[in-house]
Amino acid sequence: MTDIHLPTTSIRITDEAAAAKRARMDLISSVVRYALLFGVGFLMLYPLIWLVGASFKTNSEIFSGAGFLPQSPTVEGYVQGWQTSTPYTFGRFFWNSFLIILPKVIGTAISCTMVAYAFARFDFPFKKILFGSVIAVLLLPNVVTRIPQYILFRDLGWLDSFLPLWVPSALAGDAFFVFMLVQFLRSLPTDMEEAARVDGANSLQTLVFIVVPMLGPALVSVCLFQFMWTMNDFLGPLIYISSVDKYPVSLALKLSIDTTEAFEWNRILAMSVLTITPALVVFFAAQRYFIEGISAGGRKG
Amino acid sequence: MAQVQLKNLEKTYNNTNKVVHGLNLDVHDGEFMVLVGPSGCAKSTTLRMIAGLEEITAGDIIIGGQRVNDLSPSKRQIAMVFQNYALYPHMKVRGNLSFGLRIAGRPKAEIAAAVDNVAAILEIEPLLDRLPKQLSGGQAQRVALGRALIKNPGVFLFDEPLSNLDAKLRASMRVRITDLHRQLKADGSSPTVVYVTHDQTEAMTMGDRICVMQAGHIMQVATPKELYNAPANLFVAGFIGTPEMNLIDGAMEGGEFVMGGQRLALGGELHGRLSNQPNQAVLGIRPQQFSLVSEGPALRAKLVNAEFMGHEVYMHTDCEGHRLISVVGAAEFEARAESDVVRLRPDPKTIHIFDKSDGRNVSLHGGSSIAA
Amino acid sequence: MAQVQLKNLEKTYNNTNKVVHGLNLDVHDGEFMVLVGPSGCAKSTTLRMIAGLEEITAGDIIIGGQRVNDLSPSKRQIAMVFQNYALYPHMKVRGNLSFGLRIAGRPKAEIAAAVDNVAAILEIEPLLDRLPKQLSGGQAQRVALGRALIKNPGVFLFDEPLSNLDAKLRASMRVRITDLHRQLKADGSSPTVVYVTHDQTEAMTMGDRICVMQAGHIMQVATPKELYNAPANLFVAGFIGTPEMNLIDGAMEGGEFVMGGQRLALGGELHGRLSNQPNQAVLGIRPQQFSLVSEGPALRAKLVNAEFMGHEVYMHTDCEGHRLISVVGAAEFEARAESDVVRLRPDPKTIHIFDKSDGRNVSLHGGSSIAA
Amino acid sequence: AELRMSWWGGESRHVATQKAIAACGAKYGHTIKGEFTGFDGYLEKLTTQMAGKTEADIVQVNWPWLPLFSKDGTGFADLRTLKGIDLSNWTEADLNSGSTNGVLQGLSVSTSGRVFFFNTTTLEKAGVAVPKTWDEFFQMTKTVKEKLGPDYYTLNAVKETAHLLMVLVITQATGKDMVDPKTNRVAWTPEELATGIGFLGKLVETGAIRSQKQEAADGNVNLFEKPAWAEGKIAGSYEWDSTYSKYADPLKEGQVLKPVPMLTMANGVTEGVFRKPSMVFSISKNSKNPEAAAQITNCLLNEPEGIDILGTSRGIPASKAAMARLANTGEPEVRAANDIVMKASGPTISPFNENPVIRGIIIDTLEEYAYEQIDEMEAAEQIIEGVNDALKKFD
Amino acid sequence: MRSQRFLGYAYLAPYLIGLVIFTAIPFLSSLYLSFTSYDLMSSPRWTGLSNYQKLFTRDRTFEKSLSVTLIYVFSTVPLKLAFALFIAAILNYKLKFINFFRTAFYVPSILGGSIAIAVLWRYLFSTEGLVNMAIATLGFGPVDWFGDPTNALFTITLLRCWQFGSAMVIFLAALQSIDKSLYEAASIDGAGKVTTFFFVTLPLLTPVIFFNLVMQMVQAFQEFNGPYIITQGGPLKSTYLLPLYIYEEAFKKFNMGYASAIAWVLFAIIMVLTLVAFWSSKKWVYYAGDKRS
Ligand SMILES: Nc1ncnc2c1ncn2[C@@H]1O[C@H](COP(=O)(O)OP(=O)(O)OP(=O)(O)O)[C@@H](O)[C@H]1O
Ligand SMILES: Nc1ncnc2c1ncn2[C@@H]1O[C@H](COP(=O)(O)OP(=O)(O)OP(=O)(O)O)[C@@H](O)[C@H]1O
Ligand SMILES: [Mg+2]
Ligand SMILES: [Mg+2]
Repeated sequence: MTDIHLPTTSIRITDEAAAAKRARMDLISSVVRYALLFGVGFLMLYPLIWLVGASFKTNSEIFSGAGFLPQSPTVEGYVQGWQTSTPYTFGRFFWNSFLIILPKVIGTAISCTMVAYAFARFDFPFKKILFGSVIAVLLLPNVVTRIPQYILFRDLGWLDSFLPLWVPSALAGDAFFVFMLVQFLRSLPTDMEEAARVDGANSLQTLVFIVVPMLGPALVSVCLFQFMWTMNDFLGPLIYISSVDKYPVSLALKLSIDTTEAFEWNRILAMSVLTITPALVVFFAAQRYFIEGISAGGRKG
Repeated sequence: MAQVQLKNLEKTYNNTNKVVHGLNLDVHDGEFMVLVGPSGCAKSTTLRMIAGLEEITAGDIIIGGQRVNDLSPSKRQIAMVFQNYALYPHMKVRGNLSFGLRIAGRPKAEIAAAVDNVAAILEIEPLLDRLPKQLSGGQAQRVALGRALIKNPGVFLFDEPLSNLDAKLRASMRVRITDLHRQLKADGSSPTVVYVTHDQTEAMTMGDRICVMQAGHIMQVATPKELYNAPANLFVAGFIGTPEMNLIDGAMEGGEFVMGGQRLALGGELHGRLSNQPNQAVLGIRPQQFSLVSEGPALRAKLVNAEFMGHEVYMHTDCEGHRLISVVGAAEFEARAESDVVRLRPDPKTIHIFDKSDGRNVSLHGGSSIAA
Repeated sequence: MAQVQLKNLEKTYNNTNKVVHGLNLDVHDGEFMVLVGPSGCAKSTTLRMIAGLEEITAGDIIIGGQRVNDLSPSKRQIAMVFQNYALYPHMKVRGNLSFGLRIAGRPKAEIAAAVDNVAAILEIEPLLDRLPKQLSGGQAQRVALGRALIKNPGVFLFDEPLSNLDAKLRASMRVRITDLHRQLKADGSSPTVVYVTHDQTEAMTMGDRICVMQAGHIMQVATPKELYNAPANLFVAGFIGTPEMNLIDGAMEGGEFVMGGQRLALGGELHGRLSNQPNQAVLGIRPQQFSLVSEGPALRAKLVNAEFMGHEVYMHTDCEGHRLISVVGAAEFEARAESDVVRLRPDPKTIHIFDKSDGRNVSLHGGSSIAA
Repeated sequence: AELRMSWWGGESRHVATQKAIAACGAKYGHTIKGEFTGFDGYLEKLTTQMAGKTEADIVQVNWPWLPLFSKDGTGFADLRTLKGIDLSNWTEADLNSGSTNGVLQGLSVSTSGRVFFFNTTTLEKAGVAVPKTWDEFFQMTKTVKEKLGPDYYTLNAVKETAHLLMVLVITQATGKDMVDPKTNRVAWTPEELATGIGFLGKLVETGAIRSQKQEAADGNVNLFEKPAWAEGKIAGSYEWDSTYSKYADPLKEGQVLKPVPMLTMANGVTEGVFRKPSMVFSISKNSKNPEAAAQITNCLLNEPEGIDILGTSRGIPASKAAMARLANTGEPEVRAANDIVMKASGPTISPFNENPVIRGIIIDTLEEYAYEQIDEMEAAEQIIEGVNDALKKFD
Repeated sequence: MRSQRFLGYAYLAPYLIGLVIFTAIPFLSSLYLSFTSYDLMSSPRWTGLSNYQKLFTRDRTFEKSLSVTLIYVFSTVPLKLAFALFIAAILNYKLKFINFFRTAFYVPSILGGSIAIAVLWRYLFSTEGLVNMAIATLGFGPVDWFGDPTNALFTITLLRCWQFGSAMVIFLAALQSIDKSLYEAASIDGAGKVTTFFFVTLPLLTPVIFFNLVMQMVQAFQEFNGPYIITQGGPLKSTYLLPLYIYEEAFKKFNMGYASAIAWVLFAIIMVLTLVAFWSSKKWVYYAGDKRS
């Protein structure tokens, strides 16, 4: 693809028709490209725009159409939504989400790295079967494992705590990440690790000082994915957490939605906006690493 | 004391793929030993077994008198320089150099001193605060060298450390490494070096001795001069020397070597040297050992191509369907008869005759050298 | 008719970074032109402009008489061989070779014939059904060559096609390519070649003419012999020749060259050649032009290192703090006095004197050759 | 004692209930922890908890769920055996609907029923009176369509509402609930059922309601979210009495929504009101302290502390004490609607009417009918067969 | 060396513990439950194969649901992948604001199951919604996106295609790792953009296409939120995907045993398809291996 240049990269315009034609083609193609980008981008972004707009609408206006500009903007939704119907403000729920996400993300990163390291760098009996199990776990609809799992956590006495949310992840329960990291590791050369071993590092030191830094980009994407998924996860906290003071935002967001009663949409939309914001910010900030991160992992499929 | 001994060393990959077939090799203390051979001949595998990066299937490795088969790499008193340097990409040069010492928990001051010392030797002080990706190939090479050096190991292992450099840099790093080895020896630390390469120029210029390998077997272990002048077999003969030795299939008939329609009378001197007179033989002549003559016993060949190399010319000629290469001085080449057919007379003193059946060099009586 | 002409060719990256500064070069029809120069001197950029892969900032490129500035690569009658071969990794060798023809919608029979023909020329018939990853470096190289060849283009463009091969393969591919060029020429198709390399051995042995570049400028365009014997300036002198020409800073005083404590009397013959007598001068002597002498005017130097290269030895010596390299025959080297100090006498006929201020070779009167 | 209580709800219910349990807790020296969420997911959570025997001591249960959690009266604590609950506050009917297999499993918190709301502003605009009978209703529909335009509708019925409308007209015609309590089988004959289904067809034909398909095409939007509703282009609906404000609030300025007495059928047997406990409070059989839970439940439902604070956050209470105490508080229109429900006649409604399996069968069949995959008679037979099948499990 | 065997297990330990405790038990108990009748409130009763018998012989809903699911998967996955690839190809150019666009295009995936989506989606696709308005300007009649059983599934498919972010990001990353000189070689060979895309780019992407294919297929087979939020499986069960069916059997009808049986059948189907994908991949996925070129 030789035409990755913007028309601004200088072509000395000669009087030749060919050059002019080429310039015109370049212009057309980048116009088309931008038009496409903006068009599709608008489709992608419209819901977000609408959501933000609607969060400033009054309740009755929300359902009057799909336009996004509020007629009489109000921040009532935010003010009331923040208060919530509980003794706690929404800030508390953000804090809870944070409390769930942080250990979970850290646990995921650590355990999945270890496990991926084991699969990618060591040989041991039953390796293939065990790796197969990583994928198999992805395939069973979790609706049917929910009750047995719940009973398990009940017997462990972990109900109404964050443990059921933390521990399985901290034990590399998220097969997707293991899978991703294994692929990534397989594409990394082993030389640095061998150099480290010659340098006197044991396998753990090699993992910590050499492999982890090189895994960096992939780990960033693991953390990002886990962050976003945990932020959005509704059913997990719903089932395991009973105390309102431990609710994360995903739960709090639906706290007052009773389909048999009237409820205030603009508050919910306002809080939805707040809930999405961290993920948006984080994604935008980490976008570069994110794409790099999957790059090596995705390459080998 | 860090000699390295390999005893009946074997390696089988995946229980089926035997790639090292019982190597026996003694590398003396302080010696610079080069392992050379074509790609895939198991040089790296051997080196990595010495390093402890690859399991030993059978046999023993003894370093400094101690059997190390079951020791981890870090306990073997070795340091290794990798082909692609294997610098830790996330650490600065300083961090790369000091990693081993930090792992070992040495005091800070000692580490700093060691880094400075090594950096000074390799002239990489200005680079200490750069990341590997900010280094050129040659610089990265020196850092990799420094990382080995700083451990002050008994044995240095190199796996094609120069193959990623361009020709000019390769030449200068070559000299640098041998200089360094000499200097360390002079300082009394007598480090043993096992150096893997597939480039025979490196092998010839760097090694105290060279071990030529093929397909997991050792073909010959000797000094560069011996290898060059007295290759033990066809393989070594063909492998060592630039351009390659000319190897011509033919037959011995009486005192003459017969190839196609031409006959080459071999001097009586050569006859004396032959340990046996094989029927099917291969004649080996180095390109440098031809002279352009206008008469007398010589091979007639057609000039196909001439490569101008400054003071010399590589003449590619066709002799009875064999490609013969000869190296002649530029002046000599210019002065040759205009004709496309040249007469090449080999120097009978340095001709080799190989038994075609087993490749042995039969012109070395009893293995003694035919040193020039 | 496919001569290639560059007229005031310029290239500026991102509107700021000017890397090609008005090149003028005529490559004749059927000529093998090598562009050589250190890394980053814009060889690739120039080649890619010829290929149409890079836009031209200013100037013109004319191929076969037609201005091609605005033609797409496929319309320029060119074929290109890339450094990393750029074989389509998912296509078999056959597919790689025939891709261009298939795209063009040629009849099947024609394609098959063309593939067979090219495969025969390059001896890659057995590889036709392999994937690129199943090829060795040399084989991949030949396939890449085949892909260019099959187009039967007017101009072949090569961008360091051999730099990923090991020394032995590089040498044999080198010969193969020049052979091929000669053969095509003999067949009457007279393909023009523009060949980029940073390896001067390649440049010297392959090129009909060589264009030496530095930092986007042309330093000299000449035949290999001219370049070797009559480098126009310091840059070319240092760049061409293995080992490098020894370049020694000093001053001209009367008829003598003064460096440190030593003086070297230059024969009257040289004096005659000098176009001017610069005060600050650089003396250029090729390593091959020293002889080991025991008396008479010579440079005294301390032997530091000797690299054994078969028939020759590279002596690295230290002369007044300058590193001097000389190449002497192995026999000559063996026979030298045991002492560490050697006396090196340069051949006055081939000495070069460069004006230190502008680097010009002042020992070529009027640019005429001092051919050996 | 330490107790837990779980419920679903919206804003006001959460606030009120938290206060109420605090007050009742203080009264009896218990601490009660509220566990509450929105409606979405509450069933999953409760189910999981029930399966894990970890449900809260006091549980708010949707009435139709009772047979699911307590098929044979053993799912929850038997409330009759617990001291501290004044059962005299409930009518026998209420207690019956809270029982399975004769065991009292849940206390009706409020009674709720479907009632007609009409947008009187729209009707006035069309110059028609609020209808009292179905005949008047069809007449009115015709007038509205003529006067105001074809995009005006006079009723809204999708899914559940359509189902309940059908139940309504069949009950009105036959006087029978769907399930015969004695046989535990469908009481209606196929013909009766077919007539009811046909009635829905007639509603569509006459343009009173939009067809199922049209509704689906718009994404099955809730009535109160429809701009047409807000603008008064849908003149009526058939909804739970307690949801009055949900439907009244979105109406555009100046429009009036009124609960209206049941429309009657010319030769109907009864008004056929669909009346049921909206939700019940149950006490966990796994509770460590069921007596304390009973005390609190009683406090919430029957004692002034609870009654005052909870108010009408769960609808007009079913408890007599609460009803008396709250007399005329609450929104007048909601009260009016509730009055209509309480006063109307009709047979006792079986919780099976809202059993998820049975409802699923009916709604699916009605959908097939609406999409003209089957006719009334086929639909009726399909429903009867399916429902009887489902009922068998509860024999 | 030899101790590596145990070392491997040491690093695997978290997974092994998790596997045994948190995964294997629920996994196997659901398998066990599939052979029982279990209403969640009383203990499961062993019924042998009867769940499976019913499933394969008498359950019309399962039949319908399975066929809907298969249609859904085989339409959504290719569409979504094609769309993701198309967008990734555009985003692969070095354009101004490209980072902004990359983020913007990922937004739908971040929004995930937000309730705003359901609301808005209904607006967009209702009879008089924006989509129909747009179509009308192109001169087409309004489409009944939700109400027509033949369209409703497609509407869900569109929703999913719209959330193409993660597949796109993976494609984008792969595109960026393609050696530019291959494009140059193709342009010298005379290939145009389209030809280059289909003959060079696409084959090189097969590993990630495969990765995405498997991941998306697994995801599509487990699709729940889309139909749950937007169509509730209707109309006429035209969007009643198996996970929805499993969910309703389990949590609405309290037939956990039966739900488990359906789930295991679904599991088997995905497993088989995944294996088929893996097996067939040998024929069409080109792996670069670790060698250059
Ligand atoms: N991990 C491995 N598993 C199986 N076979 C291997 C492995 N590593 C190397 N081999 C095989 O062992 C043989 C020797 O390989 P080795 O890398 O030692 O060769 P080498 O002499 O270093 O070659 P080169 O010059 O190309 O580096 C080769 O045939 C190779 O295919
Ligand atoms: N796409 C680009 N954008 C900006 N600068 C570039 C680009 N490509 C090359 N350059 C710069 O142009 C100069 C010439 O690069 P070029 O690749 O032509 O050198 P070269 O002679 O081929 O070097 P080498 O021997 O390393 O291949 C370098 O300074 C390089 O940094
Ligand atoms: Mg190797
Ligand atoms: Mg280049």
